[in-house]
Amino acid sequence: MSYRQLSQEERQELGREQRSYLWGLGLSLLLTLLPFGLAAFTDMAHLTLWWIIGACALVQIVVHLRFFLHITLARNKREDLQLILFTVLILTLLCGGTLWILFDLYQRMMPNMMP
Amino acid sequence: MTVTEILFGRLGWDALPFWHMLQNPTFKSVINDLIASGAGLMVVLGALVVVAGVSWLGKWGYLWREWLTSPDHKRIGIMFIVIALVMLARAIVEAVFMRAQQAVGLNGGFLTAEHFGQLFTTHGTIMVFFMGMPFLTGVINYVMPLQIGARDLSFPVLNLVSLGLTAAGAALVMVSLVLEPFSTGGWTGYAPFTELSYNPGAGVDYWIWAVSLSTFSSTLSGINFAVTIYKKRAPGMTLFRMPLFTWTALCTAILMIFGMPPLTVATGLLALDRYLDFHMFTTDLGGNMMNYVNLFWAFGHPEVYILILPAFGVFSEVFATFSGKRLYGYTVLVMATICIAVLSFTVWLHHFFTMGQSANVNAAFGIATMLIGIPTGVKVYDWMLTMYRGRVRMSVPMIYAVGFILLFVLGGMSGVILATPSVDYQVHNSLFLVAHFHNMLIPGVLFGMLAAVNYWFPKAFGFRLEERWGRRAAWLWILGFMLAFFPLYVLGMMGMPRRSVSFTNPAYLPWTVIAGIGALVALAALACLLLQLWVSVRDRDHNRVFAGDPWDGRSLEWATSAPPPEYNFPVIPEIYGRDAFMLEKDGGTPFQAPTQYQDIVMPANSAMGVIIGAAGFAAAFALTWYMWWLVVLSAVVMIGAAIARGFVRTTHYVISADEVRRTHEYWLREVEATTPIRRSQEQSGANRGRAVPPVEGAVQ
Amino acid sequence: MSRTITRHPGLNLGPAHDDDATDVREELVFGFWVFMMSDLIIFGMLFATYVTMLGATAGGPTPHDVLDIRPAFTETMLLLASSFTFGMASLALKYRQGRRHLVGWLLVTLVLGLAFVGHELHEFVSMFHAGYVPSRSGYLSSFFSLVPLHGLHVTFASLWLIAILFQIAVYGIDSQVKNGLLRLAILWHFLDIVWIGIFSLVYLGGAA
Amino acid sequence: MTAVSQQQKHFPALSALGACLLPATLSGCSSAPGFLDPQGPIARAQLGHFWFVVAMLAIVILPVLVLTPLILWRYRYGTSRAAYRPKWELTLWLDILIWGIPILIVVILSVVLWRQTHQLDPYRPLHSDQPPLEIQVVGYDWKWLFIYPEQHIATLGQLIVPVGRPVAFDLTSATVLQTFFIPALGSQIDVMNRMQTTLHLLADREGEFEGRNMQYNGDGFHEQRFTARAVNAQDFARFVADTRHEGIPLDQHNYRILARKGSTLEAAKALGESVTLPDDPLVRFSAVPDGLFDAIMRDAPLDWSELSPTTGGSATSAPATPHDTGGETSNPSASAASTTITTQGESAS
Ligand code: HEA
Ligand code: HEA
Ligand code: CUA
Ligand SMILES: [Cu+2]
Repeated sequence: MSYRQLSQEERQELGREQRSYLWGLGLSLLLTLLPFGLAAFTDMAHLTLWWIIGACALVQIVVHLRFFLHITLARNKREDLQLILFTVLILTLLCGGTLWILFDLYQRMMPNMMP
Repeated sequence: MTVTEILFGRLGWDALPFWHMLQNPTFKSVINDLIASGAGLMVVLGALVVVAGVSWLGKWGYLWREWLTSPDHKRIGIMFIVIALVMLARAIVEAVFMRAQQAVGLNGGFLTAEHFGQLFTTHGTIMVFFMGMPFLTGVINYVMPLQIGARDLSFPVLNLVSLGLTAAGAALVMVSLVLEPFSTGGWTGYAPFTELSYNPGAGVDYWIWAVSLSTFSSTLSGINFAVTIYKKRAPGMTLFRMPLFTWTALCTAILMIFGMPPLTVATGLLALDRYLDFHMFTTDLGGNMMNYVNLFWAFGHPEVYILILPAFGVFSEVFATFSGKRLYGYTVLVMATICIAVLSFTVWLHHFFTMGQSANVNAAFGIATMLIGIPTGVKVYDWMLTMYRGRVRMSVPMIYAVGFILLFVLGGMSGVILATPSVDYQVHNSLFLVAHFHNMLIPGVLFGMLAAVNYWFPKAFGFRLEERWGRRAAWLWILGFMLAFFPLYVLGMMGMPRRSVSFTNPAYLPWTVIAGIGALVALAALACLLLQLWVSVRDRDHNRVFAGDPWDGRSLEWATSAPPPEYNFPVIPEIYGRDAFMLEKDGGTPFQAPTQYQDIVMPANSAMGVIIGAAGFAAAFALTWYMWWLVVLSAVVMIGAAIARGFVRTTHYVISADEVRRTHEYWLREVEATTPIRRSQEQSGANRGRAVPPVEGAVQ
Repeated sequence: MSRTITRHPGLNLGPAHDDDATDVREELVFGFWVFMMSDLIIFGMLFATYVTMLGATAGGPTPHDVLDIRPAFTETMLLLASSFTFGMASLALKYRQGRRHLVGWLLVTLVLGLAFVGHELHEFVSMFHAGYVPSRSGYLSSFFSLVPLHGLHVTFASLWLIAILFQIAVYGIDSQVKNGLLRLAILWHFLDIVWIGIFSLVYLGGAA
Repeated sequence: MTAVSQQQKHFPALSALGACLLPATLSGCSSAPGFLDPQGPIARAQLGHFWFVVAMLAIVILPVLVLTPLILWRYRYGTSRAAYRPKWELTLWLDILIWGIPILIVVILSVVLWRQTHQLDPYRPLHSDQPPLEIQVVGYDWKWLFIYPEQHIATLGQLIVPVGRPVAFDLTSATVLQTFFIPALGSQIDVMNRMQTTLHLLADREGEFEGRNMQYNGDGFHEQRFTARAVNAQDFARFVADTRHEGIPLDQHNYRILARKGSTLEAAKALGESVTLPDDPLVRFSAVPDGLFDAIMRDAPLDWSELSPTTGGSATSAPATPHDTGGETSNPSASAASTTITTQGESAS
């Protein structure tokens, strides 16, 4: 592959895709800096802080999926979105179940393991 | 550290199976060591015979080119099944030993507790990881691409790697017969019993690495199958036109992809505990053994459905074909399969109801478990309705299928009983549980695989299996199973625990004796199977079915020659509906020559499977015995091979259109020359693999 | 030429690139994505395990003692930047901006990745010096089974990147190199996502 | 009268039915009552639930067992009497039926399951007008230690409980995972090192029942049995008094012997006990230090300096001392159905 002159259309598309990556970078930075700043420099109540951290993390994951991995809702016959949703379902079942089971067990037989 | 210690790690003379007998010759130790040495000797002799045989025949080149490095999914499938059969032979012998021990186990018996522990552990581990998994992987490998009209799997070389990893794991288990001991922790390997402080020997490490190799293999196979089914279907083959076996293969693949990781985590963390002094599951310093149990079953339960779903698929094909009728409720069956697959991730706690969690948790998981009974029941009734208003031919696969239905519902019933926490508190860890799962595994998985072999054997090898010995084997199987395992329900209700080498309650004795007899009957069934195989090979010319359609089949795999050419289909077929081949036959257009032949690009041979398999085996063996240099060496080989693979550019070769045409036209001529037969002649020499058109056939 | 049809996760090269290889590429990348999802379950189970082990300090150091969010923040920035530079490399590949461009971005990515690994290693070493070793407690065991596994992934990804750079040196940017890069990109971005989990749940959540 | 009847009233009729269905089995277990011959309300309710599930499932299983052979015969190849519909693949009302009936049954089973699971939760104390007897159970490789904290005694090999009085077990393991189980009385429960599980049982008949570990834990697993003896209140009081006088002290020296790997019998011999019944060894300990159970749970190896060497002194509060009187020798709470089971079991022996 050698350098190739881009058509007008291609150049536009390149610009669009570059902007998309930049958006991803910017949003990710924002979503990292916000919880980090709150955690490092403020004395926020733990519970609120955890909610914020969790929410930012979730949003940032979606940002990465959207801008870096190009997973979109576009309906052009793609199995990967289904696959992700299915994975999320299984992850929720397995992790949620694990947490439920183990913390229930802790409560009943080894309270000192509750963090 | 001496040089031997560096070279051989902790492997010493005491690993030889007869060492204890020499050190401490008591009556029991002599008997047990003789048995163990006999087994070890069999392994060594077996390996020698194979090596000598191949050398004698001068077939090393053939073996290497046509089998070990062949990326052909059909060859790989057959090799998987061969591994499964070899391992099955060992696991059966172990089962018979266990039953023999318990038949005389009142206050003693002939086996030591240690030996018995190794027996149930290897038996369970082999049956699940090295018999069940390779068998179903092999069958899916062989059949699924044919059913969807594909030339091969999506990743043929990865397929070879899967095969290599499974072979490596199987070899590791076999080597543990020569260099002892194996784990005694059961196939579940519960910590903290398997932690270093309670089990310092090499046994648990053998188990960890053998299981890990198998896990990696299955994960990769699962990915391969799923992608193939998603991306390689013939044009027109929509998801809801796929044969049911392919559907079950897809669900199995998904279960493999998502079900194996928890096991990787469980065994991986256990290994970290044992090798690097972690405290994940230890009893001290904050380790939490309950999480091992949790992780193991988060894999373990999906695993049992990995095992059963392909069998369901096989039975679906068998019921439809041998009833001469469409599958009743195709869509519903598909939905039920998907339901089962998803639900199987919601029930794993039912394996440890007695751990002490609160009633809410137990009840929730108990109810989730019972829910699985609904789609399973629907499948059972759909199979019955498939026979209803059909014309049922009781051929061998059908005998297995009927035996399956009748016995499986009983196992399902005991499953639902176990799913009831308040009752499970009484029968957990008893022989009732052992009866339950053999009741699922033998009539379900094993009968399914046997039916599959009888059903697709002619496709793979070009001749039918002999029918009479097959029937005998099938009936003996059903009888032997009932004799061997129904008594265990009673014993379990009487409180007899599983994994118990002997017992003191004389009331158990009659039942254990009956169960022992049952195991012997099963052994006789095995003998019949071997005879069937022998007679079939002997009379193979009499039973050739080159035309490829001996059972009046419905799906695409019957539309090609038996055995199929390596590219499966000269031209990728166009699909217009469900039961694709039957549609063609209905329309009177099977066996068409295409207007134009094209060059076919096929994957080239690759040694990756052999290399990764060998290095994987070496790494696992070295880890087990602490030979660190070999661990490093094999890791380097594996990484190096992977990198080197990236530099290979000749990954394909081309079969010319001419050659394809020649082969295909020859087959078409042969088909033309074959007299079509009615189903009444199915078992006679007249069956050369061509069926009379359905309309005529229906008239009987 | 209109917008590329997306056939698989990650960047799609689109019809401007050779060849009959598109179907193969779609399969390869999709397969790799499935593999990532399987890997994700491994990480998921380790995350869940980590949470259940928060209380298992056995009288030893607590999460609060162990975790320092400042080095973790640096690592986060390194990884995020590398994700972006890999994205630039992918675009260079897609729009055929020439070998120099592509290799340049890839090298930057590699350096960032290696810096991440180095930084993390340094952090572990200082933890070891402070006596925070996995054998100290169940909690530390679970930490050291989760975080270094991610680091190990990054190490392997870097190795793979080096291998691809050598392939480019030998074969130029041929079809197989492209296939490799598309998959590696997915791995790289995926590891970034896992790191978001680690940074948020382990570091930020634990230090709070 | 013990008011546990709440738990026994479930499905007595089904229990009776079961007893008739399985005479062979029952005769088989005459030598020691088990699940099929329950001796307490928990096990009885569990057996009742068992037969209830079997009966409900029979509704969907029997049709399979009966109709499959019929279909096979009626639609066998070569027959011309029955219809042949090779393209028939769906009938709506049939589908409603094969989904509907199993759903209905699962709903019924689920409701009962939910109730029973809560009712029979092993952590749930039993209602009774007598205070429960507390027993602490420790699992070793391959034996069980039973500590009676209020009485400051302990036994190895035999568990002696007063009949008709609820027993509250606290359980732990000094080694790997095990399961504590007395089938005739009810639920098995896991015991784990550093953790404490709880179990409530009650024996409403006098007798000897087998008890054991159900979870494989090594070479001596099959020997990890004990005898559970339900005795009347006088006998129990006598047992406590005798043990206080005649038992050997559970001190550091004896504890170390006890905790070694080995069966009960081996431990008994090593402790210098003369064992009369090798099948049924019993070691009695007096002077069990307070807090021994907690110490076992807390730290391994045991820190004996923390344990006060009490000699049976009543450091504990008064109401917890053993009830020497007021025990019942009869079987006030046995229901009609369970009597049937016993008679069958006994007549067969
Ligand atoms: C697929 C799984 C599978 C299968 C088929 C079997 C088959 C058998 N099993 Fe096994 N078993 C397990 C899985 C399986 N088992 C597991 C998971 C455990 C638990 C281990 C643990 O506790 O950890 C266990 C444990 C177990 C125990 C220990 C019980 C205990 O804990 O006390 C016993 C005891 O007797 C036993 C017996 C048998 C017997 C007699 C058979 C017989 O049915 C075997 C006879 C089989 C044959 C004779 C095979 C016939 C031949 C063929 C099918 C091949 C021919 C094909 C061609 C030529 C094409 N099994
Ligand atoms: C192929 C293997 C296989 C299959 C298919 C199943 C299927 C089922 N299993 Fe089984 N099971 C095992 C293999 C299998 N199992 C193994 C190996 C173990 C033990 C591992 C070990 O400990 O070593 C085990 C253990 C096991 C336990 C743990 C018990 C314990 O440890 O104490 C439980 C408890 O709930 C259970 C339940 C079930 C249920 C409810 C089903 C259901 O899927 C069954 C569904 C089928 C039916 C119900 C019958 C047909 C349905 C109808 C005719 C319709 C009507 C039905 C209803 C209305 C309910 N199984
Ligand atoms: Cu198990 Cu606590
Ligand atoms: Cu299960």
